[in-house]
Amino acid sequence: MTQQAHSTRTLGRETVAPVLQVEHISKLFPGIKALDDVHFDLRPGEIHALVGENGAGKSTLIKVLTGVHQPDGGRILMDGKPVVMTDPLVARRHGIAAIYQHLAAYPHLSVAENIFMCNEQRQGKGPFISWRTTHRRAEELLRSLGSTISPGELMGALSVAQQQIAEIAKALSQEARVLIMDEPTAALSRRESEELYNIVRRLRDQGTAIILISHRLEDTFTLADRVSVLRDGRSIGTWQVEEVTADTLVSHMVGRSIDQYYPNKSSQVGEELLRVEGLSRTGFFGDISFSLHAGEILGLTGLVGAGRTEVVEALCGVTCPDTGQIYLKGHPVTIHSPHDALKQGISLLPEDRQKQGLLLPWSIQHNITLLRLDQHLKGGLLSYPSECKVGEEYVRLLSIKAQTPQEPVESLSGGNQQKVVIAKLLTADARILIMDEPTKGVDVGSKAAIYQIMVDLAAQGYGILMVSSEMPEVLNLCDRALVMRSGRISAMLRRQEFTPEKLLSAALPLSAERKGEEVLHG
Amino acid sequence: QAEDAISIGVVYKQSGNPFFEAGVKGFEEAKGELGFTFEHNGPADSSNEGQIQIIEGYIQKGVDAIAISANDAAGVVSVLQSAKEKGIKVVSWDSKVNAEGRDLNIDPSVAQNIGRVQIEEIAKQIGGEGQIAILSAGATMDNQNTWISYMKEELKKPEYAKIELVTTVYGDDLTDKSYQEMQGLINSYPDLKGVISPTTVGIAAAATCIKDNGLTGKIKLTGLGLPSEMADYIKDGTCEAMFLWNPIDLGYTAAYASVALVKGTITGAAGESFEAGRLGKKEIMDAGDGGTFTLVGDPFRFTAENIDDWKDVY
Amino acid sequence: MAEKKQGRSPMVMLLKHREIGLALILVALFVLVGLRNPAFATLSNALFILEDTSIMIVLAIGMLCVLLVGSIDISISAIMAFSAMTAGIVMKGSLNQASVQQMVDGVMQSVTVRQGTPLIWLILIGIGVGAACGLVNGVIISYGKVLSIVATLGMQYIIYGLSHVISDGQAVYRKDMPDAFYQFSRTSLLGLNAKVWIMLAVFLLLWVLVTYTRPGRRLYAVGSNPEAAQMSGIDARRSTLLAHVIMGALAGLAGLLYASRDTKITQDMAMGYEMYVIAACVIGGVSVSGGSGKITGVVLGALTIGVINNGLTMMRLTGNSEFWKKAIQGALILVSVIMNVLIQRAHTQQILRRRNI
Amino acid sequence: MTGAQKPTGRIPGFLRRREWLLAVLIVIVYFVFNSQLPESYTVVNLLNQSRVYMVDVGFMAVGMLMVLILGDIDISVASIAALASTVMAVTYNAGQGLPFLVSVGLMLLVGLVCGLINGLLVTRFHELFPMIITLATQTLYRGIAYIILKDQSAGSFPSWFSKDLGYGSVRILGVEVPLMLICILAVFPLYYLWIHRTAPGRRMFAAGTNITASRYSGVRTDRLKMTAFVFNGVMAAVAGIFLCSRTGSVKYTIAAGFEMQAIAVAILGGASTSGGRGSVVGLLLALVLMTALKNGLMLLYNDAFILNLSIGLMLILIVLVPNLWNMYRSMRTLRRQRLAISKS
Ligand SMILES: Nc1ncnc2c1ncn2[C@@H]1O[C@H](COP(=O)(O)OP(=O)(O)OP(=O)(O)O)[C@@H](O)[C@H]1O
Ligand SMILES: Nc1ncnc2c1ncn2[C@@H]1O[C@H](COP(=O)(O)OP(=O)(O)OP(=O)(O)O)[C@@H](O)[C@H]1O
Ligand SMILES: [Mg+2]
Ligand SMILES: [Mg+2]
Repeated sequence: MTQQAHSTRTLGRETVAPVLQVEHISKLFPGIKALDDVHFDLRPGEIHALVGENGAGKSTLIKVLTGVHQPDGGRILMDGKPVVMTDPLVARRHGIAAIYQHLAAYPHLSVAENIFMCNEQRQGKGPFISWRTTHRRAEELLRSLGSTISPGELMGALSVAQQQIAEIAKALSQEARVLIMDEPTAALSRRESEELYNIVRRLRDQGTAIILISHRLEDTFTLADRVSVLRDGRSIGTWQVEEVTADTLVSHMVGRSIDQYYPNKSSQVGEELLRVEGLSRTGFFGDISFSLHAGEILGLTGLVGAGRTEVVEALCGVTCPDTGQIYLKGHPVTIHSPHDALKQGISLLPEDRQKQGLLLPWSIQHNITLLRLDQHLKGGLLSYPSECKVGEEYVRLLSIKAQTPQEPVESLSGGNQQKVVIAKLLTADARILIMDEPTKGVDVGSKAAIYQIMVDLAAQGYGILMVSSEMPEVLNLCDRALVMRSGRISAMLRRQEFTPEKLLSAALPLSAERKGEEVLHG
Repeated sequence: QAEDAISIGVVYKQSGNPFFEAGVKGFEEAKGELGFTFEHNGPADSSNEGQIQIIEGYIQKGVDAIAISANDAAGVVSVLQSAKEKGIKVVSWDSKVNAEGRDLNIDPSVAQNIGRVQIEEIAKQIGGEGQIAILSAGATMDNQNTWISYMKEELKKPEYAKIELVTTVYGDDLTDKSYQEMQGLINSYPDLKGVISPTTVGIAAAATCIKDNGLTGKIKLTGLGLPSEMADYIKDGTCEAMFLWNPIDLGYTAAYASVALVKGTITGAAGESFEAGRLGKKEIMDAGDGGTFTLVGDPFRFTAENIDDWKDVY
Repeated sequence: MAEKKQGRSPMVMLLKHREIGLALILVALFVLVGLRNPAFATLSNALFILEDTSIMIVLAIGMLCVLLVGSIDISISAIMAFSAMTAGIVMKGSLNQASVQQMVDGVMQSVTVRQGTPLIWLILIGIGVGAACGLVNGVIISYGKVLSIVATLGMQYIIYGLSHVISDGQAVYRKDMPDAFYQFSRTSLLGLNAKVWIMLAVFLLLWVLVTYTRPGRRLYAVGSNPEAAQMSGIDARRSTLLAHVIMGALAGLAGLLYASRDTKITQDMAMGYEMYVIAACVIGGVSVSGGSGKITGVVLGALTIGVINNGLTMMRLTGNSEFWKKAIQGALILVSVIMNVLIQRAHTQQILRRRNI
Repeated sequence: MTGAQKPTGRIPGFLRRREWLLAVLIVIVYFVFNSQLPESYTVVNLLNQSRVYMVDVGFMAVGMLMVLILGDIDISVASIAALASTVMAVTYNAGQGLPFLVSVGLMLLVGLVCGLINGLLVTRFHELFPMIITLATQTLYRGIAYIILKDQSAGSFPSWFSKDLGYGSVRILGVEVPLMLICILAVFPLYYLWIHRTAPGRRMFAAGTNITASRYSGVRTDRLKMTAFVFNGVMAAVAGIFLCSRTGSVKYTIAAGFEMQAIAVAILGGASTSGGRGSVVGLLLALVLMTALKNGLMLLYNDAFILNLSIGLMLILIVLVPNLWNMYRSMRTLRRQRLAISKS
């Protein structure tokens, strides 16, 4: 650890003893050293950002801290005393709460029960659970996060983002001394993120120590007090946030500097590829009309649960819209299944990579080739060498961090899994690409690579519809942006009209608009 | 062929069924007298296919005779024919195999008699008038159906004019199903006077059900039952009397017949006869289905007086 | 969307709790058969059905626990036979395998005097043997990571084989049973049969367990998302084990009731019963992939099967052919589960429409 | 129940794959029984016995394998075989009805229709599990066979069918090989190519591994399921043909309980009820192993329950032992790595 990490800012916190210290921690997975002699410390009342490339070992470090994984070397100290986190309950007893990168929700149980799982609200000291208290406290927590989710709702009926909010509520409910958040905002839009930021700041001021992992650099810079960088499982250093700039941080993470984050999009918008008229599906969205052109990147943004995912899923035949018509190059088409959509030249990058995007036990290359098996036939039979070639090609192209293309995707880090899904999408050879949160959980370097790919594709005449909750992404990449608000399109903005305020006000529910304005400027 | 070199493969309907355990005792007894060797087996699930597997095993081992109580009279014919081609003698006992597949059938009793005695018994018990029902095993069982048709035949006689057979139900030789069927009879026919159950599983379940409903003596019961299972019900009057032939004698006769066939003293043709140890001489008769059979004896009537002598035997 | 609390119209209530829909199916079946045979729709017959189904309900409640953790047990009928047989051998006072005899002699001596074995001992032996079988299932499945269908299919063969070995193929009859055991399933209290009381006790116990206690709720958690359960420190293996032990113990109990009712214990007792129990659970709305299902639903599901079976018995008595029964039974099970799905879909549609989008 | 940390360490060397494990077991089983029963337990006799243990259950298992790969299960196969056989026997009507081959064609059609019904129900009602649907159709199909056939058995097939197909054999290299065995062996190479080497086969594995992701990737999962259930129904009918040729008659109870045997064999061969796994070669070897084991036990113990007990043990052990071995291996590897760290 660099010495400067311990030099401090003015608040005199240097005298405060760290709540949590990690010394010489190593973690092995068969065949890979995920953590290698990592150091880290956390003081009460600070927000400590943990950054690094995909596969750097951030999530693994968190899991070691919370007792999900056992370290293979080194030790963990709390309040200066060594502790052994034998399982997650021990960590919880030490006052550590965590939100994991991949949802750890129970889809068949109610939101309230999800929140208080393993922290059951009992009747007095008796052995029986009090459901009334559980629901009341869950409701309070959710409202404090600015969410309208009903605590009695089944978790599985919520969208990914809503589930993320419930997970946050769950972590908050433990009133922990150490709160760990692994990519809490990956699925959230600006507004929910802001609510979260406020709560996180409040907790910090109450003395909670917070570890924040995020691939959104803005999160780090708006929230964190200190930032630590991991690279290839090793600690690179810890800095006060004021001491670093985005560029230096990125070069620490990637080991090189990235000159251009958002590529210049120069392609000309061409003929109309896709037109949607009056599409609606009861209970999900209504009266959706828009068009997508060759060479265009069209943004689709809005708040969590606005129905964006539902719209793109209907376009791709995952679900069936009740009314409305889809036109491809002016011809009306009907799409009953994703297979139809692919045949018509529409391909989808789904929202939930683990459930919808990947066959986790399968190798990288088999995942990638699944979409176009017909390209790997020799005399009617599948040709293994041909699949290998494609696998290697994409692993290189997207710099997927894996030992071989034969490695199962379940052992990849979150961001690298996302890259595999993107690789699969690229094999589809479809003119219309629909990407739902394409850069969710992807590190800065790879993000830039993905943006570059998108821009290149647009230049080749592809039409791209990008669902995104990240404002900068929409602002910098899109030619036009559609904004959705509770199932309907509330605005269509051109690039020259883009401002964060306009996008947000179109997204916010009408009654909450004023409050949102305050959040933004407050 | 020397008797001690003769091997018999015994096949019965179901492994672990006490009736056939008793039948095997008959083979044991005959073995003590004749000195042959035998193996016995039945499928766990009383299936035809399971019996075929067992028979194939015996063929492979090269037994001299197969003595089978068949689950499906027609279903084992092919495999038994292939056994016969290899010179193996086939005797069916208790439940016959179709004529093409056997050399000789050992019938426990004449089917007509089995039907008749049960009607006579129930008529006596209910005083010659009233509703009766039959609780049978499977609707597909050959011997059950034959007996039932003879019962119906018998009921046509004028002395039974006041007896009404209301229905025949099937308990599939499962205790709980038989019990439910019996309960159904009680609920649906309030005036029911008597029940005949020509199956050991059915009669035991029926007795339990009648007693559980507190109808002992109100609904009379007879049929074919195992003494070991029915002893208590016979003593307490739930079932005044029931019938069964002796499975030990059945196995015993089958063993003697098999040995006689293997030694060539008989060929299984009608008109021949063979010595069956303590049971004396057995005549072989034409069965009317293209094959031949021999009889073991009439069904035995079990009552409270004699049940204690038998309840530990089978 | 949350401006108004969901209305409490009867229709919504009905759709919200699928058990109510199921209860309606049940009543409809009841009325339909009752029209054909008035003897069917009587209180005494209803009580008989309840009594007759209570064994299945006990088993279905156990199966609920197992299905909740995302496991399944198709060895329950074998467990029933095995535990009843063990108790039966104690009653008879004779174990037929000489070698095992010596091992168990000590135990036998303390509990056996033919007719004299106290009932409570028999019950404990039955439940204990069942729980032990469940434990073995659970260990193989949770610690050995063998898929539950495979493990319990294998165990089914093994346990039936064992009950053959210990009994040497001999059945246990009324004459070998102590009167207390015979009366075990026959005594009545307040007009209700002992089986019904036992079923109600099991129901109450397990209802409290799965709705109000932590080990019970963890069954849901583990089945709903095993990875998440592990991450929050729930020992999924222990929950799976618990579910299988409960199932085993209840199967042991049910085996005794079954044996006492039939007054007969055979080595292959109850063969094939497991499929009806699973069907009862599914009709009652339990998900075979784990995580969801209610105990009330399971009871209604089992009752539906009971009514179908009894109804068919009663139907035929008014003229239907015996041969149609099997087909009708299959069709009715199919119709019940499909009806349930359709009601569920209607419910979802209704909720969607209320969103006003 | 598979924890987040899946050990990737495997059984060393050639025992790693189920196929090799099965092959080794076959050899062991053969030599053990052969030493006990040198006269009756021979390769020639085993070939002959394969009629009894390998063919009808084998065809059912062939169909079942595809369903299992897709992550479904079909417990109505035995009932389909029964219904199809019933229709065949009744329409042929001992030579009084339709020409025999037409009846057999009808039989295959019945298998197809039953499979189609299963498939339709499974794909139309995603909320329901195939297990429960086929549990209901199991009762239904056999119930229909019962309605048609009642308590009768039907049979009297042409003699070439019950004699030559059922019990006939062909001399190959001086060894009598049952005709039936040749029929089923002929199926395997084609089936291997279909399942393991073609695109639809690959998609079946995909759908069994993660049905949602496969659908999003353009796999027509419903169509695959339909194919699997229909194929399974037809295979059940084919199994029925061979079974009828052996029994020479049909009762509605024919083939009862075969579904579990078929599932057990497929699992033994490496399939998993949770989908996405299965091997045609493994299936064939598992059939051979079953034949060798069952026949040996039948000759040696001649006891139905002991036979089942051994099959049950085998089923559990063949899955359990490699699992335990894997756990032990990955624990040992990690311990070694840890040791290396603490030394350095
Ligand atoms: N269960 C596992 N088995 C094997 N390897 C694993 C496992 N979990 C993680 N890894 C490997 O450990 C390394 C670190 O992964 P980790 O998930 O900690 O990365 P991360 O920093 O969180 O990345 P991301 O930003 O993409 O989430 C990766 O190379 C990954 O492939
Ligand atoms: N009015 C509503 N009331 C309750 N739930 C709703 C409502 N609208 C949408 N939802 C829930 O939110 C989901 C729709 O959100 P969807 O995932 O399509 O939106 P999204 O804009 O992509 O948001 P996300 O960022 O969560 O992906 C649905 O699954 C539904 O359960
Ligand atoms: Mg991560
Ligand atoms: Mg979305």
